[in-house]
Amino acid sequence: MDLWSVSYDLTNLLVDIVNFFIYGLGWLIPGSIGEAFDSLGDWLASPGVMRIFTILMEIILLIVVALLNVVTLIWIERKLLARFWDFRGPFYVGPLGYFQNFADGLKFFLKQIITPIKADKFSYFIAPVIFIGSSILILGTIPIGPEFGITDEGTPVPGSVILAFAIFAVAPFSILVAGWAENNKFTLIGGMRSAAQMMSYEIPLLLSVASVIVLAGSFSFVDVVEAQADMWYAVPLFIGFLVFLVCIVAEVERIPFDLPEAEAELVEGWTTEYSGMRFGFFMMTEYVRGYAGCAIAAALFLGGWNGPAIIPDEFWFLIKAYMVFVIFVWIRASLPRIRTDQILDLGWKRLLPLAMLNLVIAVVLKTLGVF
Amino acid sequence: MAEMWINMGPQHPMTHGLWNLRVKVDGEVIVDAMPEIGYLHRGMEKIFENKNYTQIGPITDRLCYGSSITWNHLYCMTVENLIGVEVPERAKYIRVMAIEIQRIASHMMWLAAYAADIGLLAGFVLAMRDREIMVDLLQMLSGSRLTYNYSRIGGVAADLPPEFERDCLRAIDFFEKRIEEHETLYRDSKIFLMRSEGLGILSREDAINLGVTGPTLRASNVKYDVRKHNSYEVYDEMDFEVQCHSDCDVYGRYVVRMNEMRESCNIVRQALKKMPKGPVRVKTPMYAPEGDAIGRVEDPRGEGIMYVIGDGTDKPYRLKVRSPLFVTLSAAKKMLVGYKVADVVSIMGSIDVCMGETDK
Amino acid sequence: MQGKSDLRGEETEVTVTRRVVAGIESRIGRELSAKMGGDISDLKIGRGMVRLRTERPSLLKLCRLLRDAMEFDHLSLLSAVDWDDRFEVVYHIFSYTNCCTMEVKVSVPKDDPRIDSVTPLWEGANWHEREAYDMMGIVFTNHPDPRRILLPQEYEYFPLRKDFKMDLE
Amino acid sequence: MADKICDRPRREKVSFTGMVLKPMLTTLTQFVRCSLRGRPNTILYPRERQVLPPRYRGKHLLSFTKCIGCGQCVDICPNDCMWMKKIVDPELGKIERPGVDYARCLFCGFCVEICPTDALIMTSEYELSSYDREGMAFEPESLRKDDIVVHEPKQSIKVPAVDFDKCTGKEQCAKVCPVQCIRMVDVDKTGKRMPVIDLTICTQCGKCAEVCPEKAIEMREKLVVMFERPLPVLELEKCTGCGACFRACPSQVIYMAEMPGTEKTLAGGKKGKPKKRAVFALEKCVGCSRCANACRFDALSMVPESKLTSAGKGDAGKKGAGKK
Repeated sequence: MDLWSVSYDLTNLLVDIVNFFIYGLGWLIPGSIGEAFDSLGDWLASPGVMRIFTILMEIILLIVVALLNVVTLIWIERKLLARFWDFRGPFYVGPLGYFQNFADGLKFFLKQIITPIKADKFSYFIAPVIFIGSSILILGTIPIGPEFGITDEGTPVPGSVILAFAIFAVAPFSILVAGWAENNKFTLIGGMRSAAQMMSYEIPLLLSVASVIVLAGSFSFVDVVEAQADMWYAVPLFIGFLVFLVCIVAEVERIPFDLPEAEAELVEGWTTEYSGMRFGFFMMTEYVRGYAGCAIAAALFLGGWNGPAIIPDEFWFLIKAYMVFVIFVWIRASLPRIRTDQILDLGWKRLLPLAMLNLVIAVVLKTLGVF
Repeated sequence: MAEMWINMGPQHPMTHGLWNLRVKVDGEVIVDAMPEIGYLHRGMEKIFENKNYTQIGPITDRLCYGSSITWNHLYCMTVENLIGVEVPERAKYIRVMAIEIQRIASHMMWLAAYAADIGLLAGFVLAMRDREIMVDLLQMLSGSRLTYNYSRIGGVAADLPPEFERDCLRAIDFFEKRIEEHETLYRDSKIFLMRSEGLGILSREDAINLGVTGPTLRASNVKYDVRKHNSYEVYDEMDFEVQCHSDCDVYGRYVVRMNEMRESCNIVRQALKKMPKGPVRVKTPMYAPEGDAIGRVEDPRGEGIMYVIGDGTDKPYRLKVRSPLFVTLSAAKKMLVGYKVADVVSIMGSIDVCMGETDK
Repeated sequence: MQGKSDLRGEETEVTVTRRVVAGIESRIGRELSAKMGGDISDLKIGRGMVRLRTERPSLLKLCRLLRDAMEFDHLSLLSAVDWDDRFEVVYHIFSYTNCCTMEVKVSVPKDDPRIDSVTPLWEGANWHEREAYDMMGIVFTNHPDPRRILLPQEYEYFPLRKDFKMDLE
Repeated sequence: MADKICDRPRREKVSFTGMVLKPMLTTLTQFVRCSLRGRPNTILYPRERQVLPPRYRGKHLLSFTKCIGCGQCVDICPNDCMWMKKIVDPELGKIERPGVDYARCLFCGFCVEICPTDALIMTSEYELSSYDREGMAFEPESLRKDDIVVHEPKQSIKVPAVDFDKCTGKEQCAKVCPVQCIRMVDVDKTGKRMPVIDLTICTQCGKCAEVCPEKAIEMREKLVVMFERPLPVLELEKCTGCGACFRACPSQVIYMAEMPGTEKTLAGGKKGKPKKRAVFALEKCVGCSRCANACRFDALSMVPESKLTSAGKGDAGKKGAGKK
């Protein structure tokens, strides 16, 4: 049972239900209008349209599953942080406090949304849309299992790795826009920092990804994962894996690289003036990006869904992604935040050479024919 | 980017209270700084002039919520100097012990606040947790968790509760182990060193001239501690070392405070060991004589002084409070200029800001 | 001591503050009366303190002498007192070298509440003087930043003066 | 900022990753410890409660039977959060008892410390919130608990207390007192010599109580309050003998003694009642200054104990005390 057939069946069911009414109307209404209804129903059921709807349905299913994972990740982070810091974490809402995140989301919905008078209204409104939209779009590109990804009649999306990182790179733009539009010095500094940080960490990140692609010889997640059936890329490309982890932490703005929103100095940085659910979406989007980063790390370096067939492939993938996330939480639980110039230093002077070295290793390995 | 003024405060997580640090930045580099205070001004000195000597006691607790026993004790000591009362020996030891426990709690609170400033949330939570050990001791001793109101003019409110000595020693031993654990989060963390070394340098001459006191002064290479060099109560019978550091930077202040906590543990142990039996309080007259007196103590944040003038009635004619941070904050510009905006939190966090005593 | 926090392990050269000198207070007192002569009065010595009283014109001269020649390097407290007929500014100056406190009292008449600022000598006096102005209305001439510090800039009263009554319900 | 660079050599560089692992190890040990012990540090507040020490200063409890209504707790309160309420109680009659306004209370514990009868204690109850300010003001009835348990009772001494209604001036007590803390003093114009007991000398031996033929002296328990309180001093010239102070006194310190020789001759040639004056058994006094407040003729003034000691003892002391 793969995602394509499930979504095809679902879409088929939906189209049947809709067509039942449309044909009914066509039967009830005589004349040319009724015929128009009939032809509408025929159009809906035609293979081309069905294909598009099926792909949409796939995206919706994939994103729903991914968002459920995101919520679970937030819960895991809260529980783990609590244990790292010797307290309990969410406790009251639901079993072991699992539904605490939903309660918090509900609270965000109830809060007033305030727009600062001097804010640039259009950019203020559009920045979160770009940020959230682009981040959720990443989720659609990552397949969770061999058959649980977006496919076109069983053919996976070509170049999904490139697509995922292209979308990843949209965020600095929206953050800069948000920081500028809020018309506040703190947000402006936060936006600037964020843009500088993300841009400088894109390069080592993409270089380390490039080494994986060199070894796998494909831009598709499915192919990359299939290529790791024998050995995870984290083993030969260990340096690249470390660089990738550090860069992903910086990309998703988590401690110790969360200085764009350093709450102690910049009062949550570029999100300062956003309130209510807009802020809530920002917060959630951070975790969406966190999940995306972990999932990509699992797919590119940790062998994706390859594993003993005790449990389904999808679970192997999720377990690996969660383990990466646990490392993120652990880092967050024990390290302070570093400074802007230091983070740029680190990115340009340490990580970039390491990423280059890693690329060289990958090329050498590929040339020697090991992979 | 052009130069611009940034208001860090009054509502800013860095301030730990209510004050406004205006910094002028050129890009991310600070070129000027101007601290502005007064948001928490409660007119303490005017209130003191309108209450009698007994009633002032609990109000002095509110001078600094972080180390209320110290201020309460300073007030009592000053008034005792004024009316010339000799405190019973046991009360002196109990006071020294309570002050040192309070010093540990206060430094722990500083550690927590500072860790939160630099984004080390583990440090915040764990330091607050271990501060509880000391707060529980003080609660056992005085019956309150924050504003203890334990010193009285002429002694302390009550003798040690039963089994306090055992619990206290146990807690101190436990706490010393915990300090080591805390140190690994800071001393052994490269990122913490990146955030603290070479920042907020206040040279020895500047520190003395600006009137900075306490751990900040000692981290600026001046080995001066009121407890040692201008001893009060029974500190001259205690064996402890004045902690200082020659780095003059944020890291030096961190080292001084951590080592002071260890010294405080030693002092508590010694005080418990040497404590004689006897009464803990003497009856003191309601009316103070004419004249003036000063009391000088080592607050966890610096040198606390009270200057009291009595006019023969039961109310002080004038009670002036010298709060250490009031002066230390005025040195903010010297410490900040030349560093980055991101360092403001680290530098200002390192002087342990408490607005209660600053604004009075 | 074990587990010392300083990893560096180098012996740092730290200046030790105290040079215990017996009878330092009386020596300072003698020296002062020799150098200042009639400018100081009410010289009292005791409890590690030297107390004296001086007049407005000779304040700066005395302070300069204290700081430069006698190593009184820390102005620890500056308080203003409102007496019936006069204001009084009390300086507590401390010496890190010999651990001795100097208490200097200066009277300021009520109709002309001005006094020289000592901020050029001890920068630590800056905020103390601003507070004294804020609370008592004593004007410190040559002060670098003579604004109110705790109260709003446009506030009209000087609340610690005795004629400012507290409204006790 | 060249002048800000410390000339000490910096510590040698340590690699980034090497210095990151140690704090991570610390948090990991914390994680393992917390998970294995299974009991994190937090208290789940509404379900679990902190164990508070017996000294905890929370809500007050007031014993109506022990309280004498002297109002010293109201006097000493630094924040004016207490007041005396006049109550008519079915058992105790007309009484005054203090109430506490917890919206203002500092929880400093002075009221408990000054209470001369241990009638007021502080419990470890701390959930005092209410929906409005009025709900925070606790009337004395809501603080009432007559059988309170005092955790740390104040130190008490047995003092000889004179009952002037019974005393006939036989001077046995003064003779038997081993430390001569009892002096017989002429009470002006009453024709009576009354014993004045100096508590600073008294050793609480109780011989005076044994020897007294009228049983006018009894050993009463007096709690030691460490706050100094003022004592009343009478100016006889201003006293009219109205008895307002006698009625105001919560501690039976004041007795109205008749002064022979001051009878007014009534119209019918009969002698009227003699004038009365107040006499004070100061050893029972708690220093609440209710008498001074009740006196409408400014005859009573409150003088602090320390000043009184230097001037002599009591009103009788003023007029040639110690001559015997």
